Amino acid sequence: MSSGNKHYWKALEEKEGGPEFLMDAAQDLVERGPRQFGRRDFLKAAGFTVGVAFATGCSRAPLQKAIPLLSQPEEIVPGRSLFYASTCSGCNAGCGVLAKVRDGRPIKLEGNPEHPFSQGGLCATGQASILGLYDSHRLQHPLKQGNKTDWEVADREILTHLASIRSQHGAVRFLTGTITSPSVLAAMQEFLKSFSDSRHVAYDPLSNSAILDAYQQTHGTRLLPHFHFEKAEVIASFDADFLGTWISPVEFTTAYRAGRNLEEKRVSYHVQFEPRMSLTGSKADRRFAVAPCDFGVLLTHLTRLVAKRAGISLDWAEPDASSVPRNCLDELADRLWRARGRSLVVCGSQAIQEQVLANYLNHLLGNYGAAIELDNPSLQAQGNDQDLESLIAELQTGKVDTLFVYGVNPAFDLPGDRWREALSKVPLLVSFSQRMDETASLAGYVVPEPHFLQSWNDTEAVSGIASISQPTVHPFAETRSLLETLSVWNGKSNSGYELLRDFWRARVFPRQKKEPNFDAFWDRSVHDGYAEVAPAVVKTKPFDLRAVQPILRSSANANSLALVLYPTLSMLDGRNAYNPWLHELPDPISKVTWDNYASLSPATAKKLGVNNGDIIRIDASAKNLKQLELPAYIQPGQHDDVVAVALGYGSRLSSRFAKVGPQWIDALLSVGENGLVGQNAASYLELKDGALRYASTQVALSRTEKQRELACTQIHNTLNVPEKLRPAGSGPRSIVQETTLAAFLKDPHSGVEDDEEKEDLWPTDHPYAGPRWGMVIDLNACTGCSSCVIACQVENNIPVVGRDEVRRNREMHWMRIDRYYSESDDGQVDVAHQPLMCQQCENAPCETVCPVLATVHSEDGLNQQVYNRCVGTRYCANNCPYKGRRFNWFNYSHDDHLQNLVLNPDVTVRSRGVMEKCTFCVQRIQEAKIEAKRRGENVVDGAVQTACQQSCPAHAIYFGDLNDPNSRVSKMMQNPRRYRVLEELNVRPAVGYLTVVRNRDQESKEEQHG
Amino acid sequence: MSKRLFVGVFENEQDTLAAVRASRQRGFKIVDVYAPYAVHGLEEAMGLAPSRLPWIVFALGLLGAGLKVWFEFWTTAIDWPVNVGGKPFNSLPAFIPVTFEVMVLFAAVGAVLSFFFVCRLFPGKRTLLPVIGVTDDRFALVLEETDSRFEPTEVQKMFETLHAIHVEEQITAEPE
Amino acid sequence: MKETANHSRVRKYLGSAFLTLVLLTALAFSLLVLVPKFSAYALPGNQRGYEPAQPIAFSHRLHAGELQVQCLYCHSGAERSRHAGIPATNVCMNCHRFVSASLGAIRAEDAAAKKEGREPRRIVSPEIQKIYDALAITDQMKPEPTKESRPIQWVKVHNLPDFVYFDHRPHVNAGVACQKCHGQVETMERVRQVEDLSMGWCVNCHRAVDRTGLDGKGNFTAASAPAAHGNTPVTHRVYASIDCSTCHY
Amino acid sequence: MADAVLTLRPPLIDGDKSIAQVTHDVCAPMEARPSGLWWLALAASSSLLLLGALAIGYQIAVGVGTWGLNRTIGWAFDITNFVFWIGIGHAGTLISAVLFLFRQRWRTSVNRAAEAMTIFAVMCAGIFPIIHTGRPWFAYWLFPYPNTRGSLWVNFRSPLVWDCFAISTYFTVSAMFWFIGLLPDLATIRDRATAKWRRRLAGILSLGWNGSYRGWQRYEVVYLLLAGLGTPLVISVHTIVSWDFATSVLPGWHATLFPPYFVAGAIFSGMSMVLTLMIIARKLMRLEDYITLRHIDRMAKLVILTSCIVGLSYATEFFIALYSGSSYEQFVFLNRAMGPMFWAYWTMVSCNLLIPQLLWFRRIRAYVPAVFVISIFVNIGMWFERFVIIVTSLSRDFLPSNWFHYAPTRIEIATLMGSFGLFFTLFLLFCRFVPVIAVAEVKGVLKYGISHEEGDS
Repeated sequence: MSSGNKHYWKALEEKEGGPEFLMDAAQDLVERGPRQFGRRDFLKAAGFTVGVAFATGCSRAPLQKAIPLLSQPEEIVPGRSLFYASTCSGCNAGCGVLAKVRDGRPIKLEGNPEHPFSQGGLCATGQASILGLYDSHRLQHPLKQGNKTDWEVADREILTHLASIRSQHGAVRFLTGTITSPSVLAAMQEFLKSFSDSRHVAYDPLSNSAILDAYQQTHGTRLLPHFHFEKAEVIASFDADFLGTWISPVEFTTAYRAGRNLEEKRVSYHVQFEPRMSLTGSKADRRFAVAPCDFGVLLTHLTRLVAKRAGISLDWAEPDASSVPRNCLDELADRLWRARGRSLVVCGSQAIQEQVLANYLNHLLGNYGAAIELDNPSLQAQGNDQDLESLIAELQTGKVDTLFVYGVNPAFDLPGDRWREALSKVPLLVSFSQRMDETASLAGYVVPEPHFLQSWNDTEAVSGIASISQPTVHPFAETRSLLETLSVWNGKSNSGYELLRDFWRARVFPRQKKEPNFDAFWDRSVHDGYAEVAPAVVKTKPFDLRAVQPILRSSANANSLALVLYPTLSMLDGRNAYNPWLHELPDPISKVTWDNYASLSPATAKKLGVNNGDIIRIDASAKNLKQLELPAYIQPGQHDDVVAVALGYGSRLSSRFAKVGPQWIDALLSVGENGLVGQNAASYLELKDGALRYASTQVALSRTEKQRELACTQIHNTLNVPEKLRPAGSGPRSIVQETTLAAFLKDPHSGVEDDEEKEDLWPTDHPYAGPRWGMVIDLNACTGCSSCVIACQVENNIPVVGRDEVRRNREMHWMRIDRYYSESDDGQVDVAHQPLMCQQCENAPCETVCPVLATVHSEDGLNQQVYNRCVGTRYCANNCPYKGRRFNWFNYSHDDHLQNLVLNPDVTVRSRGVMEKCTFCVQRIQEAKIEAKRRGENVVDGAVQTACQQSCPAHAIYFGDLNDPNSRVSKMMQNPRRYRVLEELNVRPAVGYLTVVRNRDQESKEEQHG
Repeated sequence: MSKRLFVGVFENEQDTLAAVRASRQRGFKIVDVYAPYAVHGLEEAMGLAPSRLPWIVFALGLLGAGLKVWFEFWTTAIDWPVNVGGKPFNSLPAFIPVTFEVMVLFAAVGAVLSFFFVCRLFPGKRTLLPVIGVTDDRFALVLEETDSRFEPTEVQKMFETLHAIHVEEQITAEPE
Repeated sequence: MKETANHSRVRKYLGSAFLTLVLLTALAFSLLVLVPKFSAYALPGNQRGYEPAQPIAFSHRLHAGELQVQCLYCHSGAERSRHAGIPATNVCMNCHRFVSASLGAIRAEDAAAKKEGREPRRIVSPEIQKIYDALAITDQMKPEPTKESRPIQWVKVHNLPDFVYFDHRPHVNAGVACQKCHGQVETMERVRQVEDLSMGWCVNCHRAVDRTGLDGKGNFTAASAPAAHGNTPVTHRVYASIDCSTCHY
Repeated sequence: MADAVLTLRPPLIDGDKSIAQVTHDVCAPMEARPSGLWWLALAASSSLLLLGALAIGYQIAVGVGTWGLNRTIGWAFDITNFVFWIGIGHAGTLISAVLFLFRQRWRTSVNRAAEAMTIFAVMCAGIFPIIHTGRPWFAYWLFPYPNTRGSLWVNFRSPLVWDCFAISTYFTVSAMFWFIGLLPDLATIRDRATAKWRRRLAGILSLGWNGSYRGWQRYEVVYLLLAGLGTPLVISVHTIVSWDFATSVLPGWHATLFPPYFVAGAIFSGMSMVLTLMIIARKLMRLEDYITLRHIDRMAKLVILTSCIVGLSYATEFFIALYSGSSYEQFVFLNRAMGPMFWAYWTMVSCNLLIPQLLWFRRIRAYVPAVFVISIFVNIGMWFERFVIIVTSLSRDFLPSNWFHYAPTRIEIATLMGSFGLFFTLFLLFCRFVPVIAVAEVKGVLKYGISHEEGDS
């Protein structure tokens, strides 16, 4: 995927035969998907028996058509993939992507390695957003009162309505999520200007409004700073899940990993305070479970300690004791102070006072201008919850005449009933939603947007980095981008392409000096996908100490638990509820799929007497909210006074998944009693003192007699075998090998079990003389973010099997991430993430037992799996020590023809009854080999990137030729931290792992595991 | 050409054995003895040569084993050598089980077929019984008139003294 | 008694001779009929000899044979892509913008026109007319608003199973002649599948290449022999792997 | 029992039968109309068979997913049943071949039925390797045959290929052995048959056997040869079956002990199945004089013997695990005994090791109902032995993240029942249309036991 392959369309409009393109593609796919599928059904396959052989011997195969384009664009060669730079719209982070387009249809998104902050990484949501393009439930045309209409009608009627409002000076409100597109913002401003009473209200369902408000108080400007985790040597995070879902996870993961580079011996120290076990907490060097109500006091304590070291005396009264031991806080304060100017305090709280304290800490530590930048702030979250408060007031009084809703779903992601009733008061509600979500179903008009890969758009996620989204395929249906719609309503309708170009000529081009002429600038920007321009000037006042107020009392109240509502990295605020891949993606910590649940600490669960899967009733009758009944999940490392429930579930978009997966006599539905996947907990959100609160509700728990087995991909949680079954004198299994930084610095080899090559019984017949592919995975870098899992799923056409099949332990992911807990004597729960796929063993046990030679070794060291030869004895899987193989228990459905367009034509869609597994993306290896042959060169290091490696934001995966001593992977194989899983079996895996190194002083005690 | 046969029918194996021994002393030509089960000692009494079946079977067994071990070696090491689990192309030890099975198969099938062949047993063959009941509870000793020394009355007497329950004389026109 | 025996023997002899004769002729005849019949039979999936009718009676004999148009002129994908590709209609127009009928037909029209003393009409052969229809243009190469353009639906001749990945690039670039797999297309009026495209056919050719090189003359350099992977990287050699993952993934 | 040589020993066949009587007694049930009981049994077993057929049909049409398997546990009921039935089969060959070589004349009363049992059991066993594959319609790929793929052969290193050859050879040889033994009796039937169709049929099948002694002489030789070939064969077959597991890397499977352990287990289960069937048969068909208490007694003794061998193997497994020093190995066995599937393990131990010990008591051996019940227990226990070996080892192997549990589905259970249906249906038909006792051989031993030192040693 060299950048030489990247092309751009001057304009989609110039490209002839676009539609034929898609037709062609569709044809090809319709043939590929279903025809394979057909061949797989039993009757036809039975035709292979000898008897029928002669009957069919002389008959011809079904007629196949080959339909060329009428007129073929220069750069298009059927069968070759092109990469178009664009910008991801999976969330507001605005990461750069390359859309892989094959025969006219995008089939995969990959991170753009040249993008300034995402740097080639792409998260699970981003990877999976390609499926949204081929979502057959996406709206195909405008709706009026829920009925099909066309754009002329919709525009005419809306415009006449707006005209009347203008004349009556009615109130128009534009309710959106954070909009990072300058062109859209400009168009919207222009549109709103034409009304006497109009306002743009932006909110984020996963709100960070408190941070901006805090900066309003401390620095006089409402902004979201740009955090640089790579510059921080000490990171103190107060419930900020910055590796998982907070603001810009990919960017932060990349930076965080850069800050913990063992090869360069620079390793940041990361302390996490949080009520539940988050992805970020799982990577922390020191982690404290803190009840949400204690954060204020905790911050106050820390502030006092740091201030003391700064020689500042604060005349604050003595606050309550914090739940975190004093000496730990002292130690942290010391570390922070020692690393002042090179440290970072982040806070995910929605209490403005707490955010102010965090700012004060950073101020005391002199982190501004270092790890925190204010002058090119982040624009990734601009929501303002105060506006939201005033808006709902207006709505309830019926003051608003017209409400436009874009990019958010208030009827779902805000306290539902209240908002639904408020929205129903609006005379004209217009939604731009792509799908029939809760709000769209209330709207008078739905004027759907196309998928972001189908329209021109731009993004300025971080001030100074303007990036472009270019369409990679025609809209399949009558959809129209917001930019175009607004231009129509502003009375000068134009194509999105022209609009964007004009805007950039006028507003972006002037902000840079490099390119003298606009066309060159435009071409380069479209080619690269982004342009670095001068950031908009922001004026910040010096830190305002008056804003800082201590929080002395923790709002704890006995005999009730705090309900913590959190986003999962698959569902986020519910925007991904349409996406089966993300529903089936195991949660990185709990490994649960297809559900949200009430997670409890082991102690609390014990007290309630509930086990995993027992349904518990969450009761907040104090706030007269309706009860919530969810299955319990026991989560080590969670605070005892906390019950945590994921947001984003129970969306009506998930009703379609009732019958996903194979249907047979014992199959269960993938949805709950409500006909949806999970339940919506948003009604427990609180809009209080100007901020959406996620953890302020106190609830009572009671257990019901009901049960719901959770579809969990991993039921055993530690490397320790159960106590009573543990053989005398055996420790934890050395699957994940780890050590402490102290030990590592003494001896880089520490923690690695001895791994000399074992003797072979026979001289080997197999010299791997050409390239020999191998992989190294840095467990210390891996955060378990699971983007590799989805990347692998997209690349390799891995089917979705549905909740029931996952419950039966039959998920198909070739790449899984094993998660193991271990508890140190001070009660600290450690987590290790271990990505595991087929290990491509040199002495592969699976190969010896296959009777039909369906899995054998290639001369470049791959453990090949030949689907069409496999008869499905499953002997290989039984004999695989890593259980890296997956079996097609059924025909997994591929009957959604639109969705089939996402299938990768380079990978066979496997039939029922055959074994499948990871082969290091052999299709990419072959492509690279063939291309190299064509150019008469060798395959250079890095020319082959596996899908998992490509997407990894932490760059934890190295892949390449082990026979080339200079390749990165063979260098990594020499790394003293390298070990192999189950070395003692002498199956000789081609995958190496690098030990986990925790930034701690005390020597690692292996016995602590468990 | 026709033959003159004397059939002595007995009730139990002891009498049959005695009769056989007597007839051989007297030098009568014993055509065959018919019995409902394999009477022990008859072999010696009739002085039959031991069967040569074992040798045939042995040869076939060797053949089967040889063919199979060659086939396995040829397919896995010569015709299409494949790297299976890092094992050498010629994994001789792994070839032994199948070789053994095929050896047994060849030997066993060979034994049965050659048995049918030498005994001229085949479906639909017309059964020739000297007397009714030799497949139930009768034993029949069949003598053939060879030369003038052969004295029918003497045969008759001998049979009676050895308590044959019934003696009969048969002329057959079966071709030699 | 005796002569009846003789008689019967004679009759038997005759009868048997007659019978033998009958049987022999019958056998010969049936062989004559059956052998070609059975050899015509193929295992399922074997489409050797498939020769479908095409929407346009395009003659490879004329274009590739007489007119010597190179294969890659139309099937340019073969060098650059997995698929050789069916040329886009505008490729046909490179010539047929000017050539609208056979030379003979045009000459005849000219002669007729001269005789009648009028401007020769433009002659468009019905087959070439189909190209213009596909592009919705007139024989004067002007767009024809009344018609709508629609691509030509050729019938695919060489179909591989879905689980096999064949890539033209390495073959064409290694110098494998198109004819090696597609037969003497330049002599075919209508394209026919001449090889059975079975796995054995592929594998055995790959084996041959590894043994004796592409031209089969055994002049295989040591460097390209599979034995010597080490000093020459896989990607360099004319080396046809018979790994499963060469075609199956 | 060396002393037995001198003592006057009881006859092998009770009731001092005449040769003609033997013929009559054995053929009577075939010539009489079948009893209502027989019809009842047939109805029951064939309906089981139908159920199984439906289950298998559904599974083949929909997918192996209709079984309770998962990505951790790839084999469960399917291979358990396979090994179980193969094991059952072994007693037949043992009785007819091994005991023949050891000159155990008492075998003559039971070998016919035992051999039939072998053949039917192998049929039942043969079903499972085929239907357990994901694509049964391609199961024939396991045999090496020239093909258009280049030719692509099979992997002769895979125990599954060994299985193919072992099972098919075993079936062929047992079938031939059975037919050879049947040959003289078919002739007998032919010659005493009154019904025309029976005479015709028996006539074709008996290949014109006429009891000529020249025939008998070669017959004896062939029988001996087949016995001689069958004995190593029967051992090789279950050895190979055990290699399915022993050649793997999985703790709990990867054990050199397996071949003897499995062979003993096979004989154990087979013997008890023979007991089960014989006890039913002698009652149903009034053959008490032929299948005497002494026969039951001897088979019971064999059951104790094999039970002890199997018990020893259980112990050895634990010792080896302990001795190996591999914590994975040790864990697997602790997990068997005390893990989530402990119940299966202890069912196995009590059925295979504890309960059979009762047979040490002569009184119990002499009390037919007790022997019958014990034999049933052993059958259950031996099924569980295979289940324990296969499922518990798979369910918790190297990586704890893969650990999972297993529960069978209705389809699997129906399939198991179906295989029993097939077995008993075939056996009932056999009782009806074929002499259950080797007439010719019994006639041969009628006189034995009166005062001969031949007989069992």
